[in-house]
Amino acid sequence: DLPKKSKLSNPEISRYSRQLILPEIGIKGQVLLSNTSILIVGAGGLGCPAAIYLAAAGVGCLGLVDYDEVELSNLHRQILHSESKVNVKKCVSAAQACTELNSFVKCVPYHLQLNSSNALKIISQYDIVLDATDNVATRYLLNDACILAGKPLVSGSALRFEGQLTVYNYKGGPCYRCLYPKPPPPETVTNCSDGGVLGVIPGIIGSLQALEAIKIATGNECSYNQKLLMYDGLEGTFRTIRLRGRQSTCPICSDNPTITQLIDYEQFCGARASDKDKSVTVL
Amino acid sequence: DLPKKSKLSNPEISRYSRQLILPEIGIKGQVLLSNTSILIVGAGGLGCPAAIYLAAAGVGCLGLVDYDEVELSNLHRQILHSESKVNVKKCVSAAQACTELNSFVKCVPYHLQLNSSNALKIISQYDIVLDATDNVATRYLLNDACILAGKPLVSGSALRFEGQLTVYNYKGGPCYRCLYPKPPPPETVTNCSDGGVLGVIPGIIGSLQALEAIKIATGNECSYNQKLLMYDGLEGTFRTIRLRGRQSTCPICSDNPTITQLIDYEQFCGARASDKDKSVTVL
Amino acid sequence: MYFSGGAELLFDKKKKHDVNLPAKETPWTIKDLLPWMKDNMLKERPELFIQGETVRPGILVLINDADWELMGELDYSIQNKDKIVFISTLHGG
Amino acid sequence: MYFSGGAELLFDKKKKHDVNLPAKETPWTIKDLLPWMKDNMLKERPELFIQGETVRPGILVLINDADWELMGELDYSIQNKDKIVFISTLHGG
Ligand SMILES: [Zn+2]
Ligand SMILES: [Zn+2]
Repeated sequence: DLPKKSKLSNPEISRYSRQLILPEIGIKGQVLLSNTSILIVGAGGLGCPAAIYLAAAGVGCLGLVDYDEVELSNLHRQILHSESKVNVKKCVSAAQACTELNSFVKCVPYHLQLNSSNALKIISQYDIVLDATDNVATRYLLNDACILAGKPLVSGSALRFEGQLTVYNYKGGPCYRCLYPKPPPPETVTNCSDGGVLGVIPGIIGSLQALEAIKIATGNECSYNQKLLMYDGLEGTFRTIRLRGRQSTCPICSDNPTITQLIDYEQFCGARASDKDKSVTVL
Repeated sequence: DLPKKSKLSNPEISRYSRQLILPEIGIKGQVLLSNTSILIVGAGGLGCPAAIYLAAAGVGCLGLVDYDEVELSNLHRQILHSESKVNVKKCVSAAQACTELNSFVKCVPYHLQLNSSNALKIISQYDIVLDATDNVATRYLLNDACILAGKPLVSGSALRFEGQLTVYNYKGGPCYRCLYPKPPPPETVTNCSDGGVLGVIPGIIGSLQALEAIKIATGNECSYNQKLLMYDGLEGTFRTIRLRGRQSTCPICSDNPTITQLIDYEQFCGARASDKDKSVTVL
Repeated sequence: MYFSGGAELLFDKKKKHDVNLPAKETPWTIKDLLPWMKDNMLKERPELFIQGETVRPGILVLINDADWELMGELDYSIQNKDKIVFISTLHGG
Repeated sequence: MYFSGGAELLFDKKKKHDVNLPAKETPWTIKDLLPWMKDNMLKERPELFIQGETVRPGILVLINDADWELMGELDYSIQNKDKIVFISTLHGG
């Protein structure tokens, strides 16, 4: 746990001066940010821009979860890593880049695969969670863990030229299971390895995730609660969709949940919690 | 001038594999990218994300113009620099970060203020120009130089929680002067030093500038030709505006231009080509 | 009609489709629309789009930029010029 | 009516304004609207918004998401429910 601050030091005031003069942030918002812990799950295409902009903005603590190591084929979109970091743990590489930009931020790398035994323990130490993962099983796991731990989940995803963004479990809004009670058939799920992705698309979505987290942390209204942003980078269209509210039938976030602890998500989804299994995919 | 490539090496194929499988890019698009030179004017809040995503995507040559040195108060938004780079030339710091990510890209730093005597010589060596500057005088200069040199200009801007994006001088579309024949009164111009800016806002706009440049370079349609994207990050709204076409009365891009060489832009705008002069500003 | 997130790959890889539904005595509902799409628009592997009488898990249906859950889901009566969107949820990062 | 890019700072710092124009014998044009805004909405320093009979350089007027140049500029006749936006161009980075 971070020791709570109540004011900013002179070096902080000078560093953050350009955002301190924004009335929507101000000293109060900056102090709130510096007392906020944010967990980013996935230090890849979405996690890299989200992490660096949250570090730049001055959050107190940034947790970075990734079990993977940097590969050359990541560098077209995972901009916190570099050629000299190939084979280095992604969480360590990203944490180092964030610390180099802003040493006021406490960066905590977690070199592990988030699973049903470790998720709650980690998540409960943070105020806001960012879903920057790349597979369905981990998305259900993160959703359920955020419901059980009572944390808002800023969820982003990207594929090809498209991106999506929503905030789950915030101020009475829906959760991932409210929208998707059943997992998609594994043969309909396309990951970035198979479907491809233009690197800057997760760059845009990850940056938007950072912005939503900053707005939540500073007491501003968040824009995508019970709303979904659909972005098509090829057409240059941004569409905001009104989503259903929290569902009374939801197995995890309703008043009478049937799921009260984390389950086996790979079994539930019939798919591995990784984007690396090259199963036959179509969509 | 870059030696023109006609195919990709094996390390390039492996590095860009995730975007090569996109039908809109493919080997053909990647070869086009690697033969494209892009000039980014301004290595600040917009230029940093634009540069790193263009480097990641594999453009052939990336020119980076900035006369300034890194300051601590830049680091809340200029994410290619770092604490150890304070006082280093921004163009050098950004070029170094891009080279570390992708050594296939030839990065050329220009430590100078773009002006009427040097602009055409530099711009004529590039295929696409990104306006990532922070002041009105340089925006008019860049516009005029791109018209005279016949280059598309991907223009981004950001202030407070808002951003704007347009492509000028492309496929018969308008130029900056078609939209804004007269410069704004200096007392109505707010820069980031005075008005403030949340760091991730130029992050989003700069990333979108990189995407437009990639689409132009790869022969895909660009989305903001004769259109303006208005982004409000506080409200989470993206609005696309249809703009006027090229104006027959435009002093620089019409068939009978009255301006045929670069002028004195500080005098034309009544303002310095820098965001550092702390004149009284209101809007 | 508009497809995105990959759902367009089942429909000639085209995102935008202008569709004129044939005249019918009772109003067209989404419940009627889905089998009609299966017969008239889907060329192959309909199970990747429709399962039973509804869309497969992981596809979200939007009616005029609102989640169909807000509009009555399968029972929604389609109006002239309605914009119906089928998006496949993305999971990559 | 909607203000952005900083133009809202002259109008009570509010971006969105619902405006009912008083009845008038001839149709309201933008040319009529600007002086009406100056008298009824602008509290101070009108020269930062209006110069002569038009908006000051650096403000773009949009009518239903289109540049007013496409709509007839000052001569455009305002319709009921038109969405008129005044944006101040941003120059920062
Ligand atoms: Zn739920
Ligand atoms: Zn022009």
